[in-house]
Amino acid sequence: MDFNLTEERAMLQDMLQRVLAETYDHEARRKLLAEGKPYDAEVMAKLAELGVLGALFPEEVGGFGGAGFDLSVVFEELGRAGTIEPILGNAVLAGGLVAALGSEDQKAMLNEVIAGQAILAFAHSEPTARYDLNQISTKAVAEGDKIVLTGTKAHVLNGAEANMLVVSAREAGEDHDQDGISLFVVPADAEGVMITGRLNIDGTAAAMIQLEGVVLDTSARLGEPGKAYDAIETAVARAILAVCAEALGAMEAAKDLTINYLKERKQFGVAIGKFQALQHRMADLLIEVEQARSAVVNLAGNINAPRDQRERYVSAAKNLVGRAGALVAEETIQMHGGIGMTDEYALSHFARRLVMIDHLFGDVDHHLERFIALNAA
Amino acid sequence: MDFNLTEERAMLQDMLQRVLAETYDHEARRKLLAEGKPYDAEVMAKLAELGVLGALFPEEVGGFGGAGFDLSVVFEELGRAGTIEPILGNAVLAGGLVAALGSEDQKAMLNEVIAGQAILAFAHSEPTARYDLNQISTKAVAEGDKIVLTGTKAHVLNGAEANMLVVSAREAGEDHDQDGISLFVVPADAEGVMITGRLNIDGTAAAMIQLEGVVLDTSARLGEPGKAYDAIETAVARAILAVCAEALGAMEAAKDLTINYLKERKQFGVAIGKFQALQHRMADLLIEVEQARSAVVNLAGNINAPRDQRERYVSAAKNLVGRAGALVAEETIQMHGGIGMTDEYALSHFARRLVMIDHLFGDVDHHLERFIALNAA
Amino acid sequence: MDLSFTPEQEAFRAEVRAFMAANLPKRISEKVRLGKRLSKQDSEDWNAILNDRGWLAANWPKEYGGAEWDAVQRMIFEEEACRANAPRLVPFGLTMLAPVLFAFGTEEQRQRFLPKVLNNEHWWCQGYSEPGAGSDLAAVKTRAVLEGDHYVVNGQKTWTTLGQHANWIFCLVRTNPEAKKQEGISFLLIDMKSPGVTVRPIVLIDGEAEVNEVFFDNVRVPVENLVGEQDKGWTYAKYLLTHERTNIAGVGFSQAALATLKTVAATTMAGGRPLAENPHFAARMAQVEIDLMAMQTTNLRVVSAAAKGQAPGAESSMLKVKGTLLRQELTSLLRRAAGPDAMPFLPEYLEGGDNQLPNGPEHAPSAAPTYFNMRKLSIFGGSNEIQRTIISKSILEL
Amino acid sequence: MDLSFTPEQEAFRAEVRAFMAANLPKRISEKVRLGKRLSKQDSEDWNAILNDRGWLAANWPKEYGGAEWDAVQRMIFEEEACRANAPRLVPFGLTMLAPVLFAFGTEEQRQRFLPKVLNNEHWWCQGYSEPGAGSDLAAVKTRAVLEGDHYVVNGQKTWTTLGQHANWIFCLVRTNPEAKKQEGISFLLIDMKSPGVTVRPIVLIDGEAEVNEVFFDNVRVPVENLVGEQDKGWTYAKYLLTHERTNIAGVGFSQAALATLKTVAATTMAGGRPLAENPHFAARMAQVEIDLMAMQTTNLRVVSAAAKGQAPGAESSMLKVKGTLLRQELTSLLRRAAGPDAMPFLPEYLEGGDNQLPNGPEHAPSAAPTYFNMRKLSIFGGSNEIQRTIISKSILEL
Repeated sequence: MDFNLTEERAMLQDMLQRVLAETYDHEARRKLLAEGKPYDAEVMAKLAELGVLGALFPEEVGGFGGAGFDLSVVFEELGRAGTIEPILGNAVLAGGLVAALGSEDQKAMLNEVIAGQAILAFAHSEPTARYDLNQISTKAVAEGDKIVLTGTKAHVLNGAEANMLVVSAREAGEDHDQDGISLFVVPADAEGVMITGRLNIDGTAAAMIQLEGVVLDTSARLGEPGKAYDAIETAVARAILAVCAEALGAMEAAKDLTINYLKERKQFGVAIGKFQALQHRMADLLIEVEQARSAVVNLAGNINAPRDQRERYVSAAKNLVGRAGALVAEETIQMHGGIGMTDEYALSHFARRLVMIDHLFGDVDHHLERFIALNAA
Repeated sequence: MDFNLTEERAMLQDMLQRVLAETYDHEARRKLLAEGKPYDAEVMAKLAELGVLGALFPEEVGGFGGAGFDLSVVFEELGRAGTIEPILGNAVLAGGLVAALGSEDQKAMLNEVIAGQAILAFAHSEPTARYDLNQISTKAVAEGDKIVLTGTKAHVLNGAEANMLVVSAREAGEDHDQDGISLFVVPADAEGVMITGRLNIDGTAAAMIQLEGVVLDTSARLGEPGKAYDAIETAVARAILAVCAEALGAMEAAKDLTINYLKERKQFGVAIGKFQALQHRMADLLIEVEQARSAVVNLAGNINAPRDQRERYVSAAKNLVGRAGALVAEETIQMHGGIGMTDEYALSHFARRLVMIDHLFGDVDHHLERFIALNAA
Repeated sequence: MDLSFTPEQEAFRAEVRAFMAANLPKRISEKVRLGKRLSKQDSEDWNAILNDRGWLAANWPKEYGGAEWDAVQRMIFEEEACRANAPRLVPFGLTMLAPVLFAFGTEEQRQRFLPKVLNNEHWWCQGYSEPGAGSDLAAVKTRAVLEGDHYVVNGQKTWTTLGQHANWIFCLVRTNPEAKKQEGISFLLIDMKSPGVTVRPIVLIDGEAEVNEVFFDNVRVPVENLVGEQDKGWTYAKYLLTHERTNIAGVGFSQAALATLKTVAATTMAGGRPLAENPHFAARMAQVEIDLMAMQTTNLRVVSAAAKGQAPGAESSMLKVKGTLLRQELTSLLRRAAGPDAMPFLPEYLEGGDNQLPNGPEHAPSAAPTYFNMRKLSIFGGSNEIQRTIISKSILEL
Repeated sequence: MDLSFTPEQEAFRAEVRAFMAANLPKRISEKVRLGKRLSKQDSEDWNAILNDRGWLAANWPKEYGGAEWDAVQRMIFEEEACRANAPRLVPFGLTMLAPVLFAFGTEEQRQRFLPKVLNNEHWWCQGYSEPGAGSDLAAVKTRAVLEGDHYVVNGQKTWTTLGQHANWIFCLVRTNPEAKKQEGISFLLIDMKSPGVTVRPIVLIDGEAEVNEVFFDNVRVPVENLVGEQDKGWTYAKYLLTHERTNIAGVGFSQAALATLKTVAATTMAGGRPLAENPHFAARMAQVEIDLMAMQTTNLRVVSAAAKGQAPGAESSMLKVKGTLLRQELTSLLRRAAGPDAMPFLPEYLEGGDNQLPNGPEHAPSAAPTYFNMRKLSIFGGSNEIQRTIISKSILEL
């Protein structure tokens, strides 16, 4: 048992934390978003240069990491800085699926991803699927030696910024079947692909993607026909680890802002941190942040465990982090008062992201119910 | 709309509050219980004399009340004083059923109940029924012109102290059917009735009652054969109003003890009520006590409403009062520290009663689920 | 003890309900129902409709054009207005300035200002808070110096809600810097078109500029715009904070939000069944409903005591704390009900300019912004921490 | 970062588990499993069994008969002991007095007292709290006056856990009434058979006399029973409060309680199905389990840092607060699972004297008493309020 990071990961974390603290600018992000821009290409290049993308992939596809604790270290720091650059959908979801299922030819595209020169997107969830991974109505129909995709995908992370899409579609079975789902690699500019991008309230970007008779070669398929579900669940497990770690970083940032505020802000002549009611609520908040850290550690350490064990930790972490995230968002705003609600103060960004992470990949209730079902199984 | 009590009820409440504060003694109750005695006959006589029992019955059976706000006024004061005398099972449940369903002959027994000279008990719940009113396995079988009862009843309030039992038994149908349940009036000393009494942790008394071939005349039946369920549900609704009001009184008492303690107790040189963390928690507690009062008012005002409306308020009140009661019990003990946990300090009695009321007639979860079902119906 | 309304009150409720059905423009109620943002014009239109009926100023005496309703009537009106998805009335002129003018203003001031509140000529905003003061409202730094028949005002106000629409502001200003904090404050009415007044919008966490900073740079204010006596303004400000707060619990808002939530939960599919049938979500909804049923009565008990002249003390603080927690919980549940569809930020849709819904159900785009916006409920108007202190102090007397 | 135990640690766990299976008397483990009360004999029997194996004093050096385990070994032992329903070891001699004697006592004192802790000859209790002092432990009023080679002790201690079984008590006494509160306190070992010592049991909310008042009336204590220096006792007391608290989170207890709860919920019928399938109850159980999974790692993180010599500061306060809340929530759920069967108060059953169960399932009679008894977790040992203050002060540095 060892709760210290390896030397390499500790160095990566320290370096990321330091460089992002020095160079990543909340006000710059705010201006960017006000102009409707989904991310900063220079920041993205910098992140790639720092090894953020490489750390998410194993050596065999050109990275230098890819393990659970690589994801948790990287995303905790991204969360602490509050970046909005396309990493999650690009490298963890789409990139992770290409790394897991891709042919050698397909895997080659990851070099550009790792270099920050190409962006992938994972077009999976459908408009009414909510948090169900198996509700896929998009059809993949064989026509001669071609495959034709038809359907609609919602909330595709950085879908409008991607060069290449990893698209799930059904080759067999009914709407909620796990069997019969396949993945395809589709260029974003392929004929029949219509992408409508927009910003999310937390500053991340997503798109609705309509596929209207998109014609593909069979070589566009990622892995075996109809057998993609397990890989999708695994990729989403890794994405949940990533957003839980990101939330942890955001909690740490929100906590630090609040600690400073409580020390510096004076009311009725004294620092408000002297008020015992706030002190005790701050203590409860700190406890929950430590619990969130433990939940992230647990999930990172079990991300390669057998499916049932892994998924128990997935749902436990997402539930606990969802609760802790809402508590931290709400309490840190409350302790700040009005200033905490202003867009120009960085806390509002962390609060929005913390709350919106609960809407990614299943919220507190979804994962509570899932945890109960996994326990009963 | 009027939130003032009628003059009569206000006088009854003031008088009860004053007399009980002056005469009812926590230490005396503690000694009584330490000797294993279930109640104090003198206190019971006094309560009858004060009109506590009469207030629970309508004029037509010799009382002078019986409405929802009569019950709430009386039980709030009993709760505030912390009495353990046999009123609930005796007058509200068994007595209420006799008043509702009894023949003139049967109703005559209520005179003695109102005078405090006889005690009734309602033998209904069975060992594994938990909070389900319809799970009745006790059989009532006709044999010639007699009826024979066989079965076991659990948690019969003051079952060992009663002169007369109102016993539910099934004349038709299956275990969970509402139809087929009848009520019978059975002398406690009838042949085949075996009563095992004991104290509850909150100082109230209950009994297990085994009925082994108890032979009755058909005149022992209360109301029509097999049609008692609605009356039972109504009586339990009134009992829930009574315990909610009792809990409200206990919350008020626990609150008052705690307010005094916070003002008088000094730690680190200052009254602990000066500590803001305790102040704010006390404020939250006071809010919930007001909410509990409103829930009791709502239920008292709807106790004669049509069944679906009434039961919605029943479950809403029991759920809210259950939550508020646990909060008050736990928080007032915590604010007191060790002294709050001692048996000799009255708070422990109120805390035990508050928590145990959640175990009577359905707990917080039971009534939450029931409220959802009633809403959906 | 009687929970039913009198026949007169029931008739009044029916009258209000019928009025809403006949007169509230669908264009406006749909915006409210969907949590969209109201324009200045929307508010003014609704004000005019109510004023035509004599119902705009619920709490004013009839001689000034008010409805002169009692507390229960006002509560019934609030409930029905919320149920009909009527816009919340902007309170600054109607229920904040006016009571101060009735209690402390001159008849000349009443005649000069109150009709213009009713006819939309004046849109008032509130100049209480200052940067760095937070809940310590008496920490007023904005200075007003009497020079002849004018006060010259310098300083800054903040958190000025809807100040971007306003043409008048009532302000706390410091007229005597030597006096103790609560003394030396005056209550001044300032025309925002005066030279030296600047308004800067503050974008909030929900992406909307609902509040503002207001700067005063040598603004000249005629002495006749002073309310009451110079240096006694804190008394008038406190009067506002402790009176005229009949709807502090927001029960009507919560009831309307609960009704919306139930509809949404019944029509949103989650895991193959309506969200309303998910036991965890159903439990959260039921818990709020149970609390709200009690809250309605808690509110009525306080309103009814206030109507009998018993001054609400800690009770109104209790209503504020619990009422805001319930409202916030409801916005949280609405946000969660929207699922992934709560994520997109669609300002054009929220502004009502573009009714084309990009994706997801119609209620979803406002769910997250409303949730974030409503964090203010526990901060503004005396934070819940301040309220808890008031409650405990009143009981503990320490 | 590696969540797995070393092979040596896994082997140790297996060894402990096998030992428990072979040596823990069923008579005792059944009492623990059912939440019944343990007799003095039960504790002494189990002490003797552990001492035979050399495992009674986990944290003592081997030369004094201890096991000299590291923090992880101790945690593993705790977990396995809880899982096997072994009794909690009474801590006063083993983990409270002994560390003070190792750090501040004389070798003569160690040789005189420690063997008798191991062989059950001495049952120690703790004389810290005094009436009216509460969490302010330094408010010591019990006086000790040196007269020749004896201290003469007068005063009163309270909340003395299991003092009714004890024959020795370690006490904080005031030896210098002129000094500041934290100074002038001494740490004295007192033979409870001395003339002038009286023990009065205090019945608690669960009906059990688990704690006591201890009165000292001119009790003569030889000077050789002073630990360390006179007037420096507060240092030694604080040492105890900040060290040797490896099991403050009570993770093992919570895990065992969760296992019991799951069994109970699976076998209790409620509304026609097992309680475990009631979604509301299942949600409460799952929430505790999820929190406990994280708590286990939070605990290990602190233990592991402590094992590396990093002194736990605010972390152990965090473990105390969250750990006690989880344990209390588990007792609350067990109580609720028992339904109406939680009501009967059956002291004879709880004392183990009468194994005839009047009615209801075997776990039910202890459910409510345990729930009430465990309220102490957030009060004793530094109340959760004190812990929250420690946590926030360490972060806010105010």
